[in-house]
Amino acid sequence: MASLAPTFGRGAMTNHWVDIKNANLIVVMGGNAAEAHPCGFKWVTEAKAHNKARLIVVDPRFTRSAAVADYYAPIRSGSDIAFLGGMINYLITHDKIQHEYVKNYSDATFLVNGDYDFGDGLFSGYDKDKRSYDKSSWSYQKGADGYVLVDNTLQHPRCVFNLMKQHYSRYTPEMVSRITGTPEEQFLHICEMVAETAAPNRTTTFLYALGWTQHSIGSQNIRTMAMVQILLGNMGMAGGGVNALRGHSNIQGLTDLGLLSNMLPGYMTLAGDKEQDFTAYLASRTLKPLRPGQMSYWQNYPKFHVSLMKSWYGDAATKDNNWCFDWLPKLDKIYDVLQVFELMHQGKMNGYFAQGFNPLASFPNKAKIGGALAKLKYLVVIDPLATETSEFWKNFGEFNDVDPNKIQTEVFRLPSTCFAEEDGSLVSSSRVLQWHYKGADAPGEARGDAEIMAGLFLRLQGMYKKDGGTFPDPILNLTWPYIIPHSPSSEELAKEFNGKAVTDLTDPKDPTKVLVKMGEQLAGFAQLRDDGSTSSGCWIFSGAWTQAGNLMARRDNADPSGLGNTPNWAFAWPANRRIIYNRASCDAAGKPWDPTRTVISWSSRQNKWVGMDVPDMRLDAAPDENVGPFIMNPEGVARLFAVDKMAEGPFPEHYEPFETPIGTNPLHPNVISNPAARVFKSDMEAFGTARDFPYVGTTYRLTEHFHFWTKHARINAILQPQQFVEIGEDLAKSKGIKGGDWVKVMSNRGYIKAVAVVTKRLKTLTVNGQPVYTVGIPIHWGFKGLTKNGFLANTLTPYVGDANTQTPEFKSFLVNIEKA
Amino acid sequence: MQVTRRQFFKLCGAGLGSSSLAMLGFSATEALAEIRSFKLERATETRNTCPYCSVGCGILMYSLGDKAKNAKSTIIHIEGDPDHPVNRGTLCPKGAGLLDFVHSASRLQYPEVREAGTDEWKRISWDEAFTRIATHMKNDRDQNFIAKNADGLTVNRWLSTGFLAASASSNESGYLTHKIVRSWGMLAFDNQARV
Amino acid sequence: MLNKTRLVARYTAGERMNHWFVAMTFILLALSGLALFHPFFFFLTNLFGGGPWTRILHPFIGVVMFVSFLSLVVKFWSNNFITRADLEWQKHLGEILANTATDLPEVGKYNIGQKYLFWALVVIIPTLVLTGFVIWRPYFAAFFPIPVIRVAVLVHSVAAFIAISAIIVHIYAAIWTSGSIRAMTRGTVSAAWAKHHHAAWYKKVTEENKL
Amino acid sequence: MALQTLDIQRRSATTTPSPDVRQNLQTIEVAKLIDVSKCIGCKACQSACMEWNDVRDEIGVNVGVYDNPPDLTADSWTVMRFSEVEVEKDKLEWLIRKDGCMHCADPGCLKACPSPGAIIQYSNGIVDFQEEHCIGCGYCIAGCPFNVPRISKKDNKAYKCTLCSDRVGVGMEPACVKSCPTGALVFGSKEDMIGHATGRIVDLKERGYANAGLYDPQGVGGTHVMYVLQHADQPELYHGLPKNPSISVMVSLWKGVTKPLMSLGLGFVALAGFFHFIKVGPSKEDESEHESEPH
Repeated sequence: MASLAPTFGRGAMTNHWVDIKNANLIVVMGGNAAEAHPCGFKWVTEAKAHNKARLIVVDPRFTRSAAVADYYAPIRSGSDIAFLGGMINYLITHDKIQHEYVKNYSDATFLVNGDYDFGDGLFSGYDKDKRSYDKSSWSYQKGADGYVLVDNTLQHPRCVFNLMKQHYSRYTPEMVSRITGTPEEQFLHICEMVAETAAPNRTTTFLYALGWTQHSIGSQNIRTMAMVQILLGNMGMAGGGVNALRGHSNIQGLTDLGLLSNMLPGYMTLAGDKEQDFTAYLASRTLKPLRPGQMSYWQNYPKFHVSLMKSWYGDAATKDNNWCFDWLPKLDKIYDVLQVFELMHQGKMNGYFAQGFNPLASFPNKAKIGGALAKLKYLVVIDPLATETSEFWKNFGEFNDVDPNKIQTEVFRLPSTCFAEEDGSLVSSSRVLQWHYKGADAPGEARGDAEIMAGLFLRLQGMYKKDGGTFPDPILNLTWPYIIPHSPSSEELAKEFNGKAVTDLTDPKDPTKVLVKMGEQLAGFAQLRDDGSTSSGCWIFSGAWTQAGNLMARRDNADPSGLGNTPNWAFAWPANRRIIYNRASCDAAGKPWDPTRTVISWSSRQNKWVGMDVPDMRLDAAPDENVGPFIMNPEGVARLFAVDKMAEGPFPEHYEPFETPIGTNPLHPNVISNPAARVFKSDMEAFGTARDFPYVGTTYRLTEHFHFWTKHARINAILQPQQFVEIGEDLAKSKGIKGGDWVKVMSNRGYIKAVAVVTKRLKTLTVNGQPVYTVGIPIHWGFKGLTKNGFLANTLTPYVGDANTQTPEFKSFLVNIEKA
Repeated sequence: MQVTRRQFFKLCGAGLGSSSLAMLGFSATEALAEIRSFKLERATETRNTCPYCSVGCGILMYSLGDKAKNAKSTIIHIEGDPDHPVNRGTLCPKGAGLLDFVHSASRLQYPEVREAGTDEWKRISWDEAFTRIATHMKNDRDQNFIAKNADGLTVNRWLSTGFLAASASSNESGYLTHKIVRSWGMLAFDNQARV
Repeated sequence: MLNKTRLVARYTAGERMNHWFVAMTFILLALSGLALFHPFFFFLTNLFGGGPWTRILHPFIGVVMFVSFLSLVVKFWSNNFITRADLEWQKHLGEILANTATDLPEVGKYNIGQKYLFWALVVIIPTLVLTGFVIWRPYFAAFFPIPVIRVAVLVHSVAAFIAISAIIVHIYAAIWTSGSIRAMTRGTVSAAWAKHHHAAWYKKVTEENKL
Repeated sequence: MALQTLDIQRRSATTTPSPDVRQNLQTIEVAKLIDVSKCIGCKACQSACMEWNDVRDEIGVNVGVYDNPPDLTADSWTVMRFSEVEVEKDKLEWLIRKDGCMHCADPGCLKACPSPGAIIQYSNGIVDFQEEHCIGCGYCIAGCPFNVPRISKKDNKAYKCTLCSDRVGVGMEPACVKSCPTGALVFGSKEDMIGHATGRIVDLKERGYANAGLYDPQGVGGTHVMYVLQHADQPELYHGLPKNPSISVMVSLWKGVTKPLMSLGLGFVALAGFFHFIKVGPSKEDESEHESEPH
């Protein structure tokens, strides 16, 4: 979600599943919602049936989503920025933008640093050796008062709007068609349909998923679309927004809780090596407003951070020891999975834990992953199922051709419970925390993940207590207030991340008045303090378990507004808001752009914001105060110009996949692929070229399966029993392949064999004057489970990641195919 | 054999008699049309959330037994929760097949270890598993923990062991995992959000 | 009166056993077939151990009957060619049925009615077997398209109707014609019977005996 | 109003009427409406069907298409049929039809079935197989105009969709309908379903499907499973959905006229013999013939 935060301030789906029904136009691009999220896609069909909405699907394949679309256009995998950049150009040149919205709620009027430049595929400040940018020129011009300079007339040549206009003027319909392979008239038809929703009372919503993220330019794919949504004035609107359809059931929750190399809960970040000074650490994250009067909510960072440290280290965290700041590890670089497996492959790691995760199947270049695991001293797999990773050392013939005797890794496999056997909450893509209950005991000796973690922790802690060892302080002092120490309950943990008053909280205006008594649950993150008097393990989840009880377990599905908001169903972060940035659903004067879809509005009678949703705005911020709707951004508005938030440039630019079928970039042949993408030297050598591997390979999911789990479930194994690849009729004909034949698909990293599905749904595209064929590779098979044994599809995929998220490029690489 | 008129009558009579007998005596029991009995009648209903994708569909799990002390629950059926505002009772092919995940033959039952260089799993106790894993960890951490970097700055990190967290586990498990993993000083820490 | 008890051999023991084997299997087939044909007869499935057993047994019995029927056909083939005299005899059918016929043409081993029965069965029984295979589950039906199966069931039932009707006539004729049944039970008929009903045949066998 | 009533309307191989006093205005016919234009082919219905009915087909192979299992079986009572067609040139459509029992008002299977009570039609329109009465003859397969029933290899009994009669019987919707994520499956009174379909057809026509329409074939008296088709004029596009299905003439002849006529015919032949005997007595050789017997 490292693309939405740089634009809007928060990295999450802005609206929610049911809200999709309010849209006028739905664009499914960079995803296949019908296939991957059928029950969420229901709200697309509802919008069509009850709101006369139109559905557009743009995808390299005619997908299950396309099967029910009003309009489908093909696109070459990995060329979405060209398509969407062309759309930005269309909207600007045809004057199909929501002017009031853009002027008031985006940085279009902001003036950009005079040194910022773009030419021949590179932005200013590029360092070729480091493959990264010095981003100092990617900034705004500031006045003497410290605020950014703006030009409300949009005439200034250095204002964001004009720079953007200039940047995308190169993305003409001809150029778009040349790069994407989408026929020009189809591209223009889609632009026309999208442009209609620039009207204040019309909305488009975009549904996307891994089809955009799994590219070396994944984050920028999404940002381009986010920019389109700003120009159309669709953010904050019911039926609008940017709907990032997350994959796993709690991937949103684990991201919110910061289970990532460089993160802390609630989107706080770990310090780097150089951030030795706690005050400076806080100051750099306590963002001051860039325009007068803006909320810039990260101004509260110290409150969130200190409360977190009180949660973790309790009494040991004091003002004097900077709330245990030194106990947190410092980053010299990001240890994302590609980096970690690179180190592991180099033999620089000894141990690894895979908790409910199947890295052998999930990360690119299976051969490298397997080789890396074989260099570990110990591997611990915690899972309800027998995964491929847990048996990476075992020989499964062609599917996993290894010699167990040569693999010296000690592998532990710990059985965990599944959903049905535990209580707890999951965060849906809509940011809703939903509580669930245990229905039966786990089989055999399986234990819950929390119990397993507690068991491991206590055993290690015991060893440090007994024998001492290196830097035991954080281990010995970690708060452990759980009634049954070896088995913390979900209730206790949920209360802990919500937060409580460590001491009596008194009203700052009247110290005699106690707002929250010591030990009581907090009502929300607004009560957090930076003086150690509150604790909260994840500030954005604060409000989930208050004195009133477990709000995540609420089951009132009443929908008073008819817009599907159900405010009393479970609990949505932040602060139970269902549509974030909803202040932007009103004009500058606080009146809804579309009164028939009023989310909130300014009530001059009550002098506050009122509506069906929790206003994403200070309640008493009158419209004439000009408080921007994007409260997390210090600008108060959404960023068309991402300043220094993105690795490869403030405006998205089309770069080719690292394995490109056309071998050039029509926009700038000197800079073909993402100059800042995460790629290691040894992996660079493993890239193939179009000469040997002429076809575009793309991996994806099928609706019958969920990753590598459901092949263990009999019903799903029946529904899609055997590995296959999809090819178009032209390619099949030229290779003499018929449906049902066995084929071999090869990349520079390995091969798989599968049954061929020959289809009309994969059309040959003309890209840069040459035909481009796509080979579709569903991922769900492996050598464990009930489905017929198959190859892990990541045998083929390249080891290269997005520059911001390090998400691997699973969607676009080069392969060859032959009859097996 | 010659059949006279009288004999003929007898023969016919016997034929009729035997067939009527069959109709009366040997006739198959004419069971009434009966539909399959409704299998959830007294099953216990538990509310849960589908563990697959992030639509977060509400599900109803039905288990055998009424949670009385001597009854052992087993999930016998799972279907969509009609009260849930997002899925409104519907489920996708994965959710509708959840029962077969719960009861998958691949479910792990007890801790196991595969010793270095061998070709088989060996069952071990939880206690042995925790001790052996914690010993590995402590050895690695004690040896490779970096308290200060080359420039002498305090960094307190442990890089030689990594952790991948499960993004299908609950917030509570996830939160505890994060709390524990950071207390160890780990940075090689990730979840499915990246892929 | 000795004359009256003088006997003429009509069927060998082998022929008789073969005939009764076919007869028994036919009865079983008729009963089980009817059971599956009309609900009125469904009770007959009880004779075979219920519906599924009836369904299982019927086609196997059919195959057995077909094989033994073939052997009978071989044995009786040459005596069943229709002759000019048979056609002449046929003209008197009304009188024959009314028991008033006199001065009939001499009949060989079989009269034309018996020959009709023979040829009818020669056509119908293979038809039943062929169509039976088409509808035989679970072994063969799956190899045929459904429209073919539909034709087969119809033809099978019509053919069975003809066959059963013909056999009823056959049985009745045997009962009606006094002295006939012993031909198949004992293998012999009275000389008088033979002379009356099958004069040509009688002459032939008596001449052979004289030699 | 007894939507869920499982009173028997018709019973296979049964010549007398079923209990009939409740067959009046109180009974509502039910119907499942399958809106092909909303179907994404996700197979949730297949999954839910297997799960609810406790049937699991073999784990098969891929035969070069998305359809899996590739055909209906005794364990797969519903399957998705995927068809890639171009009705208009260069406008690809992926038509996905949920196949399974249509629950005909005039069921060919029931007509063909020789075993009393093995096939039941309830007054709400559901046609249900009662496997304990099934003898495994497969006549239902010959009788069905839609090629739906399948004989199990395990027990030689015929199986097909029950429209979840066990759920409908307690007032619930069928499992497939409940699961359908996009609402392509809807269940209710047949009247309501026709009304719902009418609205869908208006929407489809407005989206350019001039020939959108309802598939409720009258050749089988209408069905209790109906389709909304984008191209109702060409049902064959949907993996060979028959255009004007009806019970085959062969089956009608077989189970129609021949059944009573031939039964009567056999009775007639037997009776004719009987009365012939009564009238003329046995045919005997003359005494004279004995006497003239040469010695």
